[in-house]
Amino acid sequence: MTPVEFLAWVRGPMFQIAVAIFALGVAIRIVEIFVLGRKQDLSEPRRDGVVPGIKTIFGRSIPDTGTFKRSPLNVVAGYIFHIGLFTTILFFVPHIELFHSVLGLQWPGLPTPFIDAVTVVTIFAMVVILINRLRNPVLKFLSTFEDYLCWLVTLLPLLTGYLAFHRMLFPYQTMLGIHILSVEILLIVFPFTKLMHFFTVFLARWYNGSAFGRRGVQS
Amino acid sequence: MSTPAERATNAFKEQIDGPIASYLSSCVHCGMCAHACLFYTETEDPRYTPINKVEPLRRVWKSEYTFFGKLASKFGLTKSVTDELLKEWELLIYDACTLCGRCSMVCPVGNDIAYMIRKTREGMIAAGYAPRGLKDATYRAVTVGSPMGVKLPALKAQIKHVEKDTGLKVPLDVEGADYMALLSSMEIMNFPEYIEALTRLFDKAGVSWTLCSEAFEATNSGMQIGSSDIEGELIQRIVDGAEKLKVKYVISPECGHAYYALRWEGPNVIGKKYPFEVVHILELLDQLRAQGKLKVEGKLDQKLTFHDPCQIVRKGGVVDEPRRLLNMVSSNFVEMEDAGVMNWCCGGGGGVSANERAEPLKLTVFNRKKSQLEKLGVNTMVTACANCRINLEEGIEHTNMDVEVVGLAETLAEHLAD
Amino acid sequence: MNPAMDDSIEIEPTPCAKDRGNDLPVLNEILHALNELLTHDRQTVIDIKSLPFGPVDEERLSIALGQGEVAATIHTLGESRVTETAYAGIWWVEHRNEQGAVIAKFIEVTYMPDILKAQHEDVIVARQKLKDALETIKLNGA
Amino acid sequence: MLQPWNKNGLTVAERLQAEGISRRGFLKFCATTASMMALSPSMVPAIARALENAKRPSVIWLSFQECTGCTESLTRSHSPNLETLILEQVSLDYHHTLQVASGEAAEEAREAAMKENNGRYLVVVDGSIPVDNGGVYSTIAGITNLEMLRETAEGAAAIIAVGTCAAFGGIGYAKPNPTGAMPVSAIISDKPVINVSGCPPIPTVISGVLAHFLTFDKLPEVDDLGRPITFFGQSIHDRCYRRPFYDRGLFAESFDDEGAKKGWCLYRLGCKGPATYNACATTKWNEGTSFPIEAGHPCLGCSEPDFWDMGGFYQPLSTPTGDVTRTLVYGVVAGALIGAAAGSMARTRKIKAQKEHYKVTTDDLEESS
Repeated sequence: MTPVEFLAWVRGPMFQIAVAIFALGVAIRIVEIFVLGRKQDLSEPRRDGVVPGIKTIFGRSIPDTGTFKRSPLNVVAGYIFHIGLFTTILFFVPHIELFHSVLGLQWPGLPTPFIDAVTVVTIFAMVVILINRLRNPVLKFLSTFEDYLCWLVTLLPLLTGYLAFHRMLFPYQTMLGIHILSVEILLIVFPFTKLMHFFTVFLARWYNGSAFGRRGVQS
Repeated sequence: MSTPAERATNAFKEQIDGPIASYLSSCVHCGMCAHACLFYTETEDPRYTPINKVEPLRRVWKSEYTFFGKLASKFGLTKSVTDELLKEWELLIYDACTLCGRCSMVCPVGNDIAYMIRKTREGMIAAGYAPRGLKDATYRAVTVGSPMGVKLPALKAQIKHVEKDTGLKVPLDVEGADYMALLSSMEIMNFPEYIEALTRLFDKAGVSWTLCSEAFEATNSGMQIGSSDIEGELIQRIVDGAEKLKVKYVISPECGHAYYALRWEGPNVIGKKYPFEVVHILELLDQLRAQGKLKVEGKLDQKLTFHDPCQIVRKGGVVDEPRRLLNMVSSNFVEMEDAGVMNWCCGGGGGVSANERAEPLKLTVFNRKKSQLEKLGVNTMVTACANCRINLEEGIEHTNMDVEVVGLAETLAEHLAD
Repeated sequence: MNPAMDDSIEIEPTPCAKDRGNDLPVLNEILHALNELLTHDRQTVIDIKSLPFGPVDEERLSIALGQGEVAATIHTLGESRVTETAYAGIWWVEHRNEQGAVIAKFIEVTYMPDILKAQHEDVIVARQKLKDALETIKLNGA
Repeated sequence: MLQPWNKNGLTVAERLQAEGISRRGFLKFCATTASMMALSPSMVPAIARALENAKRPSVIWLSFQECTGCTESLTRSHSPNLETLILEQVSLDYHHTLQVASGEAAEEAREAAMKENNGRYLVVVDGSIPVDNGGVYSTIAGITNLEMLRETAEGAAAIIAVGTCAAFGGIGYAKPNPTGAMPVSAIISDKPVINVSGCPPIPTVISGVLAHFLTFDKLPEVDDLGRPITFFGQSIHDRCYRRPFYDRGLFAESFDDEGAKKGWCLYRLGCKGPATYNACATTKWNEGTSFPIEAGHPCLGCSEPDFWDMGGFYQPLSTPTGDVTRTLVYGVVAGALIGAAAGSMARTRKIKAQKEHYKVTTDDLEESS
C-alpha cells in the first residue's frame, strides 16, 4: 500500500467504518441507559431537582477546594489535558473543516501556532497523567488495561497530529494517514470503554445533581 | 435461587437503574473519590477507594445491562459475582463505608457512589454477607422493635423520669396531635435529655405532639444493612402508628440514618407516599424560631463547633437550620474546616458502629475528626445525631481528647426563656 | 454571471509587504555566506529558482541588495549579465538564451564570479588564434 | 527544432566547441543544466566533467492513452527556452505527434532507432496503457500500446514515464477504469522506470530528467513512487510562499473573500499542497511566472497517484471522502434501535429479577447464616 493509497483508505472506507462503529456503539450505550430508566421517587421533594441537576452538570467541572488540595496534580493535569484536547480538536482549522463536512457546522479557528503550543502542553499533561497513574497508589490500584488503552488511544491522535503538522517521521501523506487512522482507532475504541464518559458525564451529573437537589443540597 | 452469589446477582439486577448505568459508564478511574473518603485518607489503603467498593454491582451491570457486556458474557469474557468476591467485599462495603456520601459530592463525572454502595448492600445481605453485629442489631429491630433491644416499658420508665424532672406531661398515644415524635434507642438509653428537651421546648412553643407506644423507634437497621424488605417493614410500623394517631407530621429525631430512611427512602421502600409529612426536629425547631415561638436566654460564651451528621446535612438537606439555632444560644460558634455539606463523617455511620469487627478501623478513621477538632481548638462540639454523638464520644475517649459532645435540641432546651 | 466579467469586483494587487518576507531568510543566508567568504574563503552560489518565492519576493530582494559598481555582459549562448550588488562580494548572475529569455539566475557570494574570468581552455585556443593571426599579419604585412 | 538529428557521435562539449561556443559558454550551459536538474550550483564542476564525455542519446517517445498535454507542456511554451537547450542535445528519433514521418515510415524510424541503439536508447512514455481485452482500446499502426511498450522497452536503457497517466495510471486508471488502464511501472519491471508525474508535468522537470540522463548516463535518485527526489522531494506545501499564512491560521474561505484577495492559504478551499510532492512552488510554470496557488487556485494534487479519486478538488484534505454524515445518521438511528431493544431486554431481565426477588427475613440474620 503506497502512502497515497493509505491516505485514501483512511479518508474513505476506514473513516466510514470508524464512524459507523462509533455512532452505533455510542447510540446503543446511551439509549440503553435511558431505557433502563429509574423509578419515580415517591419521597416528598424539598425542592424541584431540575435546576440543581443542571447546575451540577456545569458546576461539577469545578473541583471543591478539599479535593484540589488533596490531589492538585490530578486536578491541574486533568484540566490542562481536557481543555487542551478540546482546543486542538475543535479549533484547529483543518479539524473545523472536518466537522463542517460531516455536521455542516463551522466556527472560527484559532491560530495554528497556538494550537501547536497547546498540543505540546496537552501531550506533556498526558505524560504527567500517566506517570501519576503509574505511581499514585490509588490510581495504580484502580487502573486496568482499559485505562492504559484509553490513555494510549487518546495520546496517539495528539502525537501523530503534532508529527504530521510538523511533517516529521514519515512523508506527510503517511503521517496524515496515521493521524487520521489514530483518530479512527479512538472512535472505534470509544463506545466500548470509559471514553463514553464524554457523553454519560452529563447524564451522571444530572442524576446526581437532581437526586441531591430534590433533597435540598446542591451537589 | 440457591447459591448466595445467585441471590446477590439477582438483587443487583433488581437494583441497577438508569442512574447507576450512567455512573458506571462514566467512571474514568481518576481516583479522586479516594481523597473524599476518610477510610482512604486515614489508612491510605487503596482498596477503600469508594468506586472500588461497587465492584460486585459493576460486574452485574456490565454483563447484564450493557449490550456489549451481554455479548461478551456469551463468550465468557465478563466476570461474574462469586462468593469469594462477596466475602472480600463485605469488608469494604460494611466496614469501610458509612454511606456518608462525601464521595458523591466530589466525583468529577458526577457519580453518586454512596447511592451505588447502598444498592450494593441489597445484594450483600440477600446473599447473607453482612457483619454479625449489624445482623444482630437488625434482628432485634425486627423482632423486639429496637436494634438495642429497647422495649416500651423502658421508654415508659424514661417518660416517668422526665415527667418528674420537668413537671410536664409527656404525651403518649394522643390521637389527633399535630406531631408524632420518634426517638432513637440511643436517646432512650443513653441520652434521655433529648426527651426532656422535646417536652420542654414543645411545651413553651405550644406544639401539639405525642409519642406513639407502637412506633417510637426511629432508627432503621434495615437501611444500614441494606435490605429494603426490612427497611420497609420498620418504616411501615411508623406509618401505621402515625395513621392510627392521625398526626399531620412525624418528627425524625436527632439521628442521621433514621432521618434519611424515613424522609427519603421510606416512601420508596413501602411503595407509596405518606399520608403525613416528615420533619426533622431541627427543621421544626427552626420553624418555631422563625415564628418567634422559640425564645431563649443567655448565650454560651465558650468556643463551640457543630458536627454535621452526614445523613441530615449532606444527604438530608438540613444544612442552615442547625447553624441558625446554634447562633441563638452561642456567642462563639465556630465552623470546622469543610463544615456543612462537605463535612467529614464521624466514622461510625451506615451501620459501622453496630459492627464490632470494624471497631479498630472505626477508631483509626476517627483521626480525621480529631485533627479537625484540634485545628479548631474547641472543647465543646454540638451535633444532631445520637449515633454520631456516641461514636464521637468513643473516639474522643480513645484518643484522650478533652471535648464534650452535646445534642443540639437539649442545648436549646437548656436556654429556654422562662 | 461570470464573476470575472463583473466590473464591481476589485481584485487587489497581491500584497506582500508585512505579510510575506521570504526574501528575509535569503538575506540572512547571504550574510552567512559573506562570513564564510571572509573567514574560510568559501564561495556560495544560490539558485534563485530553488527558492519558494511569492510574487514580488524577488523584486524585493533585488531592491534590498541594490546596485553596485560592476556590471558586465557576456555574449555566449545568448547574453549573460553579471552585476555586483551594493554589497561588495554579492553578485547577480543572470543567464539568458539566444532569444533573450532568462533561463537561470543566481546570487553568487564571491570575490569574482568564475564566469567573468577568462577560461584556461579558451586561453589556449586564444594563444593559438593569436599565433595564427600574427602569422597572417606577418605574411600579409611583409 | 525537434527533428531527429544526424548522429555525429560527438560529446556535448565537443559539439558545443565545434559550434564555436567558448568554454565560458560551456560553463553557462553547465550552470543552467544544474539549475534545471534542481541540483545545487556546487555541482557545476561535476556536471562539467560529466558533460565533457556525454554523448547524445537516442530518445523514443511513445504516446499511449493520453491527451498530448504532456507533450504540449514541453513544447508549447511561448518562447523557446531552457528546455530547448537540452532537447537539442538529444536525438528524438520517434514521437508520433511531432515527427514529420508518418504511417509505416514512422514505425520504421522507431525500429531503426531501436536497432541502432539497442540497449542504450531512452524511452519516454506518456499516457496510460490499457490492458483489458488484450489492450485493444488503444493501438498505433495496428499495434496495441501494451505490445509496443513491451517491444520498445526490450532494448531500452531506461524508461521515463512522463505525466501522471504513464506514472500512476492517471485519468484512465481512475474509477471505474473501463479500459484496464495501467501505468508503465505495472507492465515493465525489468528496466529502470522513472516517473515524472503531473498533469501535466512541469516541462523543466521532464527536461531536467533528460538532462540528468544525458549528463550522468543514468536516471536520478528517486522517491518511493519512483519520482526524481530533486523535484519531488518536498511537498508543494513545504515550499509554498503562502505557507506562513497556514502557519498563522489565515485562510481564504471562498474564492472571493478578503482572505483570497490577500493571498492567504487555500487549505480550506481544498488545496492538496500538503500531500502533493512536486516542484511547482519553486520551479513554477510559464518560464517561472507563476503556479496554481500563486494564481489563487488550490493545488489539485495532480502529481500524486489516484488524485482523481481523492474526493473533490475543493474538499479540504482533512475531510473524509465518503458521505460520513449519512453513515453517522444511519449509525445513530440503528444504534438507537439496537439500544432500545437491548435496553428493553435488560428491563425484562430486571422485571424478572424483581419477580424472583429474594425476600430478606429475620432468618437471614440469625447466627447460622
